Amino acid sequence: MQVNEYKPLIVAFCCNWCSYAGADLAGNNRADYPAEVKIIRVPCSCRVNPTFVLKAFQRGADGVIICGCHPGDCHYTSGNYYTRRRMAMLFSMLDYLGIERERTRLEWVSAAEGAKFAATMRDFVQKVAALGENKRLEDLRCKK
Amino acid sequence: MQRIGVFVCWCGSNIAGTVDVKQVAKALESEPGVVFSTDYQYMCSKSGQDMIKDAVRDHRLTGIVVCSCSPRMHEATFRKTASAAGLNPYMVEIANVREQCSWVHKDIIIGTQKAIILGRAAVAKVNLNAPLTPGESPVTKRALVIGGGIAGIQTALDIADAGFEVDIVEKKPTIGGKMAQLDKTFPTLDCAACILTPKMVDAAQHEKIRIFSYSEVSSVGGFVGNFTVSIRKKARYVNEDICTGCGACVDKCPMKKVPNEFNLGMDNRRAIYIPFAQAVPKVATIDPNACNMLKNGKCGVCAKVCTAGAIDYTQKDEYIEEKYGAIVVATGFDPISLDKFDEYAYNNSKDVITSLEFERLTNAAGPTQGKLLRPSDGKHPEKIVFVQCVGSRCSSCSEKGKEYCSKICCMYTAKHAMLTRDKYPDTEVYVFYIDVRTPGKSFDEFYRRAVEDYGVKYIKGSVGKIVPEGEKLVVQGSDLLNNRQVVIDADLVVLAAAIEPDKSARPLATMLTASMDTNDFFTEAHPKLRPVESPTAGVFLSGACQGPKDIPETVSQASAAAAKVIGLLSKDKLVGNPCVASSDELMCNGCSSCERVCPYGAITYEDKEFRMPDRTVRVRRVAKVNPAVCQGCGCCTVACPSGAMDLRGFKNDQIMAEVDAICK
Amino acid sequence: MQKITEKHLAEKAKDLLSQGKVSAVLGWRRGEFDYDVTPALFTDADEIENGLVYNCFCGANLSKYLVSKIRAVEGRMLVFLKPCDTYSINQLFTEHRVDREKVYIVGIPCNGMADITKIRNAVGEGITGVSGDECLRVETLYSDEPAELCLADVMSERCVNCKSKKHVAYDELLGDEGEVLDSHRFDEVERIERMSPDERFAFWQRELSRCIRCNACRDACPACTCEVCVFNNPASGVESKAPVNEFEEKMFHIIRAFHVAGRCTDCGECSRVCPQNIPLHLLNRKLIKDMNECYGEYQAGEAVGGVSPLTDYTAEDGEPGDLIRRRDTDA
Amino acid sequence: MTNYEETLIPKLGVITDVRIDTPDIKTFRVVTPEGKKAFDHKPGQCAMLSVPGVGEAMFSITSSPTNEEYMEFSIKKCGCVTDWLHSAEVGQQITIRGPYGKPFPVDSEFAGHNMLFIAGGVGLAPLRSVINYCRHYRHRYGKIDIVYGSRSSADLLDYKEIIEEWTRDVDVDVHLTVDNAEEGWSGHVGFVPNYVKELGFDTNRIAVLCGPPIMIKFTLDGLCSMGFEKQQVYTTLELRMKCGIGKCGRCNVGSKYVCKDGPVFRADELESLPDEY
Amino acid sequence: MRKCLYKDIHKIFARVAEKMPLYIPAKTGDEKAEYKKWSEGDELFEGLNTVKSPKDLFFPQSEDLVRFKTEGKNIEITDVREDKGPFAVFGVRACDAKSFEVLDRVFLTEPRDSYYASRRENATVVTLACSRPSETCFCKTFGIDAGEPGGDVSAWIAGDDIVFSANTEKGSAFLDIIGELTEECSCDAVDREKEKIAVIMERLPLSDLTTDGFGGGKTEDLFNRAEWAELSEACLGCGTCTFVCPTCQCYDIKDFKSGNGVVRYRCWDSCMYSEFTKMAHGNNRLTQKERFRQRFMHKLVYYPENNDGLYSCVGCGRCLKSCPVSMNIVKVMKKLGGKKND
Repeated sequence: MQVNEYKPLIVAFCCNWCSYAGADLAGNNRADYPAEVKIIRVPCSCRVNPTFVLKAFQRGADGVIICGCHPGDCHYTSGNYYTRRRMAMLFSMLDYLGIERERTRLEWVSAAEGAKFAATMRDFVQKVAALGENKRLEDLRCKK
Repeated sequence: MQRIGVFVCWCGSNIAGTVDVKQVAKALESEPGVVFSTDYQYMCSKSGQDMIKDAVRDHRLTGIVVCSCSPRMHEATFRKTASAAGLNPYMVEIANVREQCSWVHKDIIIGTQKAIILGRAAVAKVNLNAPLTPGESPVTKRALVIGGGIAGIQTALDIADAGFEVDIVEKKPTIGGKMAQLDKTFPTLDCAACILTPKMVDAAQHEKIRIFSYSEVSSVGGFVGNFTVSIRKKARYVNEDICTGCGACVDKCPMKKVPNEFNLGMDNRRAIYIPFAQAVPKVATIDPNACNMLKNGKCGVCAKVCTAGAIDYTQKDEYIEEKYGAIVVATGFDPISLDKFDEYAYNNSKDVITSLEFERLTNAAGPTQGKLLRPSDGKHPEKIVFVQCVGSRCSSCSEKGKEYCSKICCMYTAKHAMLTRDKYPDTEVYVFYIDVRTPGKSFDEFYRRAVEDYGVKYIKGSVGKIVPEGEKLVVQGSDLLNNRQVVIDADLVVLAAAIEPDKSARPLATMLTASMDTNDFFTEAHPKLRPVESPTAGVFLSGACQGPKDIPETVSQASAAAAKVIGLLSKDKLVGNPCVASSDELMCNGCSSCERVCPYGAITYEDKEFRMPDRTVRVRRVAKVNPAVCQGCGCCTVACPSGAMDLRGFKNDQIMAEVDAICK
Repeated sequence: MQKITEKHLAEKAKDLLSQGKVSAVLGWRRGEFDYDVTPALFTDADEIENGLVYNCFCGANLSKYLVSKIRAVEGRMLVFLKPCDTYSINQLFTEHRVDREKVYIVGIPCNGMADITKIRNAVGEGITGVSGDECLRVETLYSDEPAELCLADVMSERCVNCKSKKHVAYDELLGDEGEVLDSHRFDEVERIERMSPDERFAFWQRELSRCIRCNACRDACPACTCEVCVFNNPASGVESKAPVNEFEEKMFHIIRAFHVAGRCTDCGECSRVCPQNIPLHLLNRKLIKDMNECYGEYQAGEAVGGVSPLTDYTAEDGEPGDLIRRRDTDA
Repeated sequence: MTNYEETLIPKLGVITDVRIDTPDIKTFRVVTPEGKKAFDHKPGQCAMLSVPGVGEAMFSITSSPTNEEYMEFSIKKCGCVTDWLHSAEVGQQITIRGPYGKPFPVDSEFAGHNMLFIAGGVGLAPLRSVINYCRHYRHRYGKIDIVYGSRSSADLLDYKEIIEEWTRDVDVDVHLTVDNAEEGWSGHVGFVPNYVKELGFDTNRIAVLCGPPIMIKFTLDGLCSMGFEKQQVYTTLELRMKCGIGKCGRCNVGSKYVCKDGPVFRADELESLPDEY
Repeated sequence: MRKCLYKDIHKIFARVAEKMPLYIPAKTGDEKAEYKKWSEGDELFEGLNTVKSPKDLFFPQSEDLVRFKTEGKNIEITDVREDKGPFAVFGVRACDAKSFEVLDRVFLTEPRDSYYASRRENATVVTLACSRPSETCFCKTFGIDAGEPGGDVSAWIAGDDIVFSANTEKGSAFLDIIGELTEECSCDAVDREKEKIAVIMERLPLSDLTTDGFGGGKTEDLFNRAEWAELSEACLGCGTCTFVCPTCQCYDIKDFKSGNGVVRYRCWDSCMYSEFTKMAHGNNRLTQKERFRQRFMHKLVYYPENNDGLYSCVGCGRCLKSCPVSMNIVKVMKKLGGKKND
């Protein structure tokens, strides 16, 4: 990576059972991923309200990623299926409003996929960094 | 406003190595609500915990933030600490600065910065935490064991011996599972039937055990301590209570050409059958796909010969609903299908068999009464080639097999080879192997005996192709140690097929809301510390459904699962998870969105009277959450348009406060 | 086909009132000018005779009023509903917001509603009279001759792309049963989808920056019947009163679109009432279109008990990325 | 423009003392960071206290203007700002602006008269300022009677000051009451309006009422039946206020703005307002 | 008086904009208009008036009042006021010009609102007479003459010309700025235009609307009238009327936590909103009827009572055009006006 590359702020919502555990496993395996990623633990990806995503952007996040159990593996049976529909609609709506689609992502990461977690985060950070600062969904009051 | 204490753990050098813990503690000191902040080498140690307790007392703390390892590791520990200090345990939040910070970031400046942010988020959350009190629910003191193999039997026996009622649900007409099909067991070579069948009988006769054979679980509701399970007793067209297992019907059944699944199709059974002599329950079962009477109403011989009058062609599937406090999954394994392995000619030649088929061929109760005869022509094979790792340890890109090691193949192949040489010393026996894995008590000695005492020829290398040529099977392989190609004209080839979870496991997992790994093995709650529990409370794992296992391992895990179940059932009340959804009825529209998405049916509605500020009374439909049923996923909170539904412990404002703190 | 006029409505209303079948009538009241019609509750025949009006300015969807007004009325309330309004009422029944038993729905035909802004644009200020139905005669202060306008030319956008002339809920119908139409209501959404992200951003920036946060869209929306709106609730974290900046403008409209997603019947009230003519329905339609494409056709309010795609799922649903990518390949 | 004073921009205040008065009322002492009083005020006036990020709220200044050192606010816990203040500790900075509202006419209408103060619960807070003012300039007023009641003795505000100072004053009669009988309470038991009637004051005095709306209503009725004219009775109103200067429109009732024209109203003034308070 | 060709108006704009920011009613999409800072290419709206009134220029929909930073127990207060300097607004109609007086009486009475005051002092208001009032206009009811629009500079479009006349010192300074683009002229054309306007004013459908029955002291007559129920029954409780109204000035003060501090800002509020008067313990206006009544009572009774009979309505007609359910002050005045309490 280049030295002067933009350091984006990434908020990652991870479900407690799979993705948060996956992130833990990434740690256990000492897998390297950018420190720009800050994880918020939620019981299930379906706990993530579209409002949280918007709030994160308002507060200055440059990218928001939501991670949950693979479809079919939800600890609560079906939560991630709802997440998938909700986020599909939200992301599409943001895209419709002309907000860069690379700033939002939904990924399925199981508790066993520490490597995938790290790789996903590396990729996401890189893509968001390439976009630079979030200008289209920012609240100037929250800028320093 | 809270009075928050922040405790930054060094975790030895695990955290302190890449995070400046002093700086983190210092930085968090000025966060809103924080009145105390410190660091320590091992917060989870007794002295670390004492430090927290002292601080709670000295600084009148109302909330605690521990910057340490993953909450999945020590959240419970610190909640207990808080509890011991007189704080509500849910006033504790963990900032994961080890797994998600110090272990993944190398630079101390970056790591420290991130640790501060994570700590800040935890502080922001604790500021909005409210004391939570878990609800209590009674425990139904009865367990369900799904699967009647050795794992299920052992678990059931242990639970029953502790004095709790146990039901075993077995989909086959008899319990016994795979072990019942085996001949001898490694490494002691005692006969499988001799050690298994007494246990089967024990189970059948145990006053606390009920066996639902030829039955399947059709639905599971409820939650730990209070499961409601619907069991489908498949129609066997024989009244179990009356049938004496005399076998007269079997003898007279004219439908003789039904492949016998117990012998893996190597011989035939009748349309009415008892799987094997020691079957439990020893009652006949009519195969509806084979029986003429059931298919087209012509025959009825069995009914005529049954003196007990047990035959009932009108029998229907029966659904039984039972309540359980705990459920043990013991669904076991199956060898994989070898359809995709054309190179081994399994589907082209009858003399290419699987190891399980080999077990039946050498079993005295098998199709050949224990004589080792070629399935194709019934001749004694003179040259036998065993091929290991068929479908095991495949590369991840291979679509045919499994990535994992099936664990038991090395040992049973050694057993087969040894037994063959023992019984038929003139038979040449070759084993193709990648590695021979023998980590078990007396395992390696066993393998060496096969090589050294019995002259089994082990060839390190894989088999590229097996070509049937006339009566022979030309096995083309490589000998890696001697670096040459080998061609063996074999009479019989035995494939050590990989094992995989039983096909019924996946739908069952869905019913149980228990998670599975990518190979459909059930996931344990913790790979090391909670290996016999599923992450779903009240669901336990026994045997090969969790991963490949041999018999001794299976039995020990079965007993371990039983111990966990006994522990659970011996409680009178269960303390629930207080992090459940709750609806603010003043804001609830009663629109039913939440109810629709709740996977547990935890939400119901009631008409409630509201006294309006203008003194009128208005009746409105509002949602109510059953906290004992709610598992706390939070799906309803997003479905709710008005925001009336919120999730305790993960409230909207808490999550948003975390977002704010992270983005600050 | 019999032409249904306000006389028929008045007759029906008086009839049902006198029979005691209903105790109040929800309709539209004549205003100061021909075009400023106000929703109103009538309880006696004289009021109906003098006040009840039905013309091409009766755009207001009366179903929302039932949520609050019905409480004040003993017995059943008659409500006149145009075809698109019946979808809204069905959705309210589905969500238990209105008790079916307390409503007596009289379905009335609709030829499309006129948009006074379009008329004003055509004839200028000073409109003193508008009459006619298919062809409108518009009298103004500044012209001696009344202007003649074709209703089709000044019809509100939602009516130009009318999705249905069919009443999906009624106790009684005045006039004939209509049909669901093959509308082009998604054309505009598609046009925006085809724009580049920069163009889309500029488009919405231009539109939404005019928002004055008067909340008319919310308060007129028949799907927005929350006991406490999140924007009024300090605990929701999104409470706000003013379009303080570009972010707040977007936030409000995105969240609102989401809250009604799967519940919005596309009645178009939001755009009708917007004093700034922001095409808010294009946000809702986008969601409807996406849901239709991804999860199968669904029309909220088509029947009582319909299941919103967002409270449903299948294991085979596509991933969010697929949806956006697919549109790129389409475009 | 910055050379204008702007009342909406608050001053800094520091909480220098927190006194727990009752289970849900605390009294806060506030000074500027320099240790002075933030501004001068008159009895009955209010100040806007705020906690940035939490909100701003109007409170009556309970200390007397005669106190030159600090201001005090007795605050009942109800709502965001008050919840926050109740958890605040000594040394906490807050913001303060004021004084707002019309004070009690202590130097005009009240001067030379006998005074009857009637308070219920936290309603003593606004009256404390004027009571202490009257006590300070004792010679300017006639006889002073104070009727004060609360749910229980634990809910009596400023109990220590009442007992140790007010009751010891010559020519000040304090009549305390609690709603329900309780152990250890030897004083009067009963509701304030009834107690006022029982005490049977003559009408040669000015009455000042403060308390919950229901108490005010019944006490006012009681006073009228005792022969008091509405012009003799003063009370204070509590409404939602934001700006404190009669501009934001929130506390507008009739042609009055409670924050600017009130919160002190004479009963006859109140009567002329539409019934919306 | 000075004039120039109306078609050259953009030259005037360009000239003024060189000296100070200039706001004009500019066309937005959909034939609507809003006050906008003029820049090259922006065209003057040819229609009557903007959706939102120009009060925005003095009392913006939202503005920051003060900022705070907190650390530990300490608070830092930052005054964020800044003097943006003089500006001009062109094209203000007579009604809106009058509305400034209504607002002034609120914001400039002690304690004066420095945010508003500064903008008022900095502004040069150039009004424009209404050649073609709308059917919704009723400024005459409140004694406003659309032909005599007031402000610092009055302007008329007379024939092909636009004619300017300064009313104040600031106005004269404005005319100096555009001096060389204009020429001195007599008031004949303007007088003719005024006559024309006067004729039209008489013909307006609402020209007979009166304030009889309203004004200070009428609270008792009007407050408990039964008609309020019917008048308010369709009211959705949105804030459209309030936000388009040139004289509505209710506001809310809110704190926004930005993550790196607190911004205290004020924004328009509406007495039509259910939570406007909501307190921790209740609400003194529980129903929409009460809120609806408050708005009109304030405009027609309470405000004039406190302000020498000046009504807080200028008859601009915006609420007539914008209300989603066509409920408005005219309907209220017609229903309740001139009648006694029964």
